[in-house]
Amino acid sequence: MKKLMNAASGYVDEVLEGLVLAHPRLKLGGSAKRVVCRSEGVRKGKVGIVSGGGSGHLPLFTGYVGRGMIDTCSIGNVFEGPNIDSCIEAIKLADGGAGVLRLYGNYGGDRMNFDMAGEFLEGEIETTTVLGTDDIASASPEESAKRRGVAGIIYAYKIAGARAEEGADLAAVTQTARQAVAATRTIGLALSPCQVPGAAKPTFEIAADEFEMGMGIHGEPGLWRSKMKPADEIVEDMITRLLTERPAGHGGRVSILVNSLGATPLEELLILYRHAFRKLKEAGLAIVQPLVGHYATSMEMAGASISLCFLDSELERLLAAPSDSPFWEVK
Amino acid sequence: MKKLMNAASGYVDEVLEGLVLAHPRLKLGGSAKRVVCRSEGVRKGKVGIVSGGGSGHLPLFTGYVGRGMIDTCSIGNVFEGPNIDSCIEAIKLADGGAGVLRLYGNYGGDRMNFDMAGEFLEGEIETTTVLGTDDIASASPEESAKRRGVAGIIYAYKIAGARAEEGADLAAVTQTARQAVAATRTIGLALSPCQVPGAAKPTFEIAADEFEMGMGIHGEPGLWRSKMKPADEIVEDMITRLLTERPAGHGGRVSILVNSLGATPLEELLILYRHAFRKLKEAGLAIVQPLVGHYATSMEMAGASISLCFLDSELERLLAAPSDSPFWEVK
Amino acid sequence: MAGISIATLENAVKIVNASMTTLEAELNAADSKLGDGDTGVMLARVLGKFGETDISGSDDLGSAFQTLARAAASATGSSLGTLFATALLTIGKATKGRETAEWSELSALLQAALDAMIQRGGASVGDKTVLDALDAVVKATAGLNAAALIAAEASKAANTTLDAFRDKPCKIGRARMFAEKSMGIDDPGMLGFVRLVDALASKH
Amino acid sequence: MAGISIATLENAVKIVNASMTTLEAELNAADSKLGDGDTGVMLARVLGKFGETDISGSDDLGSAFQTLARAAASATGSSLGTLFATALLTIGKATKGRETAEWSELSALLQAALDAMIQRGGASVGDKTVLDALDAVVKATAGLNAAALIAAEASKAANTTLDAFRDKPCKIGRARMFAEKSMGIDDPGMLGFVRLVDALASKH
Ligand SMILES: Nc1ncnc2c1ncn2[C@@H]1O[C@H](COP(=O)(O)OP(=O)(O)O)[C@@H](O)[C@H]1O
Ligand SMILES: Nc1ncnc2c1ncn2[C@@H]1O[C@H](COP(=O)(O)OP(=O)(O)O)[C@@H](O)[C@H]1O
Ligand SMILES: [Mg+2]
Ligand SMILES: [Mg+2]
Ligand SMILES: [Mg+2]
Ligand SMILES: [Mg+2]
Repeated sequence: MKKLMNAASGYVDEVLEGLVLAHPRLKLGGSAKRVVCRSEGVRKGKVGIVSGGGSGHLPLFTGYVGRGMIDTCSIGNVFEGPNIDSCIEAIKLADGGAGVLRLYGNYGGDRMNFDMAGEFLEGEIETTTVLGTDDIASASPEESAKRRGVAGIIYAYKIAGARAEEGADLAAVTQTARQAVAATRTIGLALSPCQVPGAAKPTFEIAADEFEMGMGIHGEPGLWRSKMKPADEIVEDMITRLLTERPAGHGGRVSILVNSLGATPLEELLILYRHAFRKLKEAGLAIVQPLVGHYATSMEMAGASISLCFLDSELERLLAAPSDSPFWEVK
Repeated sequence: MKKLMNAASGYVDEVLEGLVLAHPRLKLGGSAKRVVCRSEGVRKGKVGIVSGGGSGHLPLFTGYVGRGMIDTCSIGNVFEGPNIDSCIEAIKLADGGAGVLRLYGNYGGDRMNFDMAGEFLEGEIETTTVLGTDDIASASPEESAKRRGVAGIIYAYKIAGARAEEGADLAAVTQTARQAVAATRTIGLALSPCQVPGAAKPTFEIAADEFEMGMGIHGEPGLWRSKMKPADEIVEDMITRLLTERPAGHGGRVSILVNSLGATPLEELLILYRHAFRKLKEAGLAIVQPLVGHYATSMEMAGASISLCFLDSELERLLAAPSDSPFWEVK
Repeated sequence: MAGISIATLENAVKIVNASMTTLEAELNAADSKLGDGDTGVMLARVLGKFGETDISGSDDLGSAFQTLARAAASATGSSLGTLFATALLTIGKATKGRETAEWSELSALLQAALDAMIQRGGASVGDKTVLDALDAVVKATAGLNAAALIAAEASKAANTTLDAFRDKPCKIGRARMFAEKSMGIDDPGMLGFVRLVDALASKH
Repeated sequence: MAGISIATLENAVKIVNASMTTLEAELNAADSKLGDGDTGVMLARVLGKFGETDISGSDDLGSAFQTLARAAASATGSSLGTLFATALLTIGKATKGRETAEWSELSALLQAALDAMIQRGGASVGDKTVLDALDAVVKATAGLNAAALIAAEASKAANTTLDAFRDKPCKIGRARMFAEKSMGIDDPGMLGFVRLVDALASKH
């Protein structure tokens, strides 16, 4: 796989440098410059929200640093968790004196590092944790706490970020983030792999006429492989799976995110969206603030994910609140 | 190449349906629903701006329909010009009684169809034409009027759109559009091809370790092929080519667009941007409103283009004016 | 010889459509060399649309041509397709109100179409496009009356022109940039025209 | 036998680094089967970082271990890397202020590391991870004094454990989802640990 890059060793740092040059609202922090922060800093007295994760998923996670979203983000190497130092630094940089919510995807490395960072800062900064666990393909409903976090985490960023911005305290922001995660489900599929910079081979192999349902964003195996099918059939299956886990008593308003894993173009996302829209309507659901585009990728992997965020009036209100992150602005 | 699609014959129409469902500010018009318009319509007395072109370049062209940008857009099949009917309808739908500027890329089919559409409407709607000709690889500077229009046309949309929005007449809007085109240069490179839906083969072939400089957005041959090189070297070459054609007496402020042709991820664009930023700084240029992302693609083609818009104070003012198109908002 | 009637036109549509089974890939391949590789797929779509268009009930020959012109124009917005529509529209205007046209008029009708295509596309004879083969056919068929002879001469002229232009540089459109590369390569539009003329001629 | 000193540690770093030339690809391949295929590249980077880290001037054995722990923690944020850092940090704390540790203490030091890794990662012995091979080494080396015997027993226990777990299902992390698929496949973290133990043991 061809990449427009320089040496693999500089990949992540050059990307981050480019990111903050292109988006002056962001700046780099931390001893190794592996923390992305808001240039304006965190308002005193506001609850901070920190996220973090491996590189290779732009605009996740760093692109959602902004007012009304997350405050800082620690960045690891490609597909690796952020290291302890950057987690410590990111928590400190998110601190406005009212405590910091650690809000990130449920991956082993990320958890260990954020946990250790929190322990280091005990007594200094109050922290709470909410893990993104939206990938329904990664564990059964009974084990939903073990699910991986994928694209749907941006709903938690948006909703918890708005709650923090309006001045809620750490317990309330944490509670809201937990509700947002609990309301969000994602299912993804992959058509072709990506390659970690410097790696000798792509992350996985898949036949030229096959796709894999439920594959993870690092190429972790999914539920099943199949020959290519018409998009509408694929969407039908995805929406059915997502709706099977519709939270009990949900009132009928959802936001939907149709997300490219990288190489899949907007044209195809819109074809998916078109049918998803119909299926949701058929199911009696009204769509609020749909998102269709590149929101959480795996570099040049081809494929797409669909996330649903089952809204109540409070979540819907927070989703609609203003935010100014570079990759998700709401006015 | 795998695509998430249904039958090839419905590709374009399904994409357009998805587009307007996802973006309620847009709606479809015309007898064959091959015109994208602003849902709110065109303000009476405002000069209309119509564009158009083949499908397969999202978010170009339709994604830039909005207040302060273009008013309507006629859409052809993938990589084909829009047909005469849709051009006629798009012009009519852009008409607010003050005349309509036809602003689109310099391709044979598009020209013939827009010309014929204009002739059909003679006496009914006053029209002018400005052609996007930003691709410096497609003809020598002496023949710059023969150049193809590529990603850089969005600068003309933005700048002429702002001028129309502030109430300028058709002659003035046309003049501004011409200035924007004259101020804009683009050079692109491709790493891998795309495939037209339903086609048996990709649009071109290129070795696994090669890239092509100057390739067109439909796969038209470029200037040269080479083995892969470090990104910084490639950027150096691109910026040098663009600056060679810096307009005489230009004052030193530029906007830059680093654009993915589709499959190339944001990570790589930011690596390109990082070095482009340095080179422009070295050349004494200040960067205004940089854009890095997917702005004009060729479906799943891998590669990138860099556009520079050499600003004067008037162009810069118009570039900064508000716009609300789905894929380029300015507040 | 009954001259050119709506039935002639219907029959021609069948013949050219049949020839597309092999021609589509050939033209795509020719266009791939320096263009975007879609000449064949576009032409197949346009001719297919003709096949679906019922012209049997047209008021006259002219409106049958114009119906086909509209079909071509609605099926594509590509250069060649739009030029094709332009040609049909022009011939339609010239045969408006008539049941048939004489074979002896064909050359003049094609000349009118050629003029309109030059006007619309801005290219000239000699630029290595579809225009050159059409121009050759116009000249070769001038003054002829018999359909069979016209068919034979048209086919000969078209092929001679294709051969004659092969090693010349292309002067318009995308291939212009690659004038040198274009030598030795057939222009896809011209090739398409020649192949369709051959297909039509072989049925006479 | 001089026991475990900073020099022992420096030598061990050299040995494990040398083994990575072939091990990197083997571990990536093992992790590719059900994980994200990066175990080898991550381990190579961590061990490479050790190689660049000068511990010769460390105050004592404990701070040498802690320096390596920090090096591991700064080189990666992956699960295995962070667990590795946790283990080194724990052993570093236990040997703080000392010049050497006895080989007879090794089992207890590794037990402390294992406890910390369980605490940090939330997995248990039996889940088919690096922990199982470590646990086996702890048990096999308990009560032994001689480095050479420890090396031999550790290697034997590690390999026996690798073989014993091969056909068991994985119970944690990504591979958990594929419990059935994971049968017959080595856990990459365990495999890496076993190979490094082998490399170290073979030098005794
Ligand atoms: N301006 C023009 N005048 C005459 N013929 C033209 C012109 N532009 C294109 N052509 C013809 O059309 C052919 C290309 O057709 P096609 O591939 O369908 O169009 P496009 O370039 O839009 O993809 C060329 O080979 C040439 O013969
Ligand atoms: N929570 C855990 N407890 C113990 N070992 C673990 C844990 N998580 C991962 N591992 C070990 O780490 C290995 C995977 O390492 P690596 O590929 O570097 O991590 P990642 O999963 O972050 O890509 C697994 O094979 C397993 O042995
Ligand atoms: Mg990993
Ligand atoms: Mg074309
Ligand atoms: Mg073509
Ligand atoms: Mg791994």
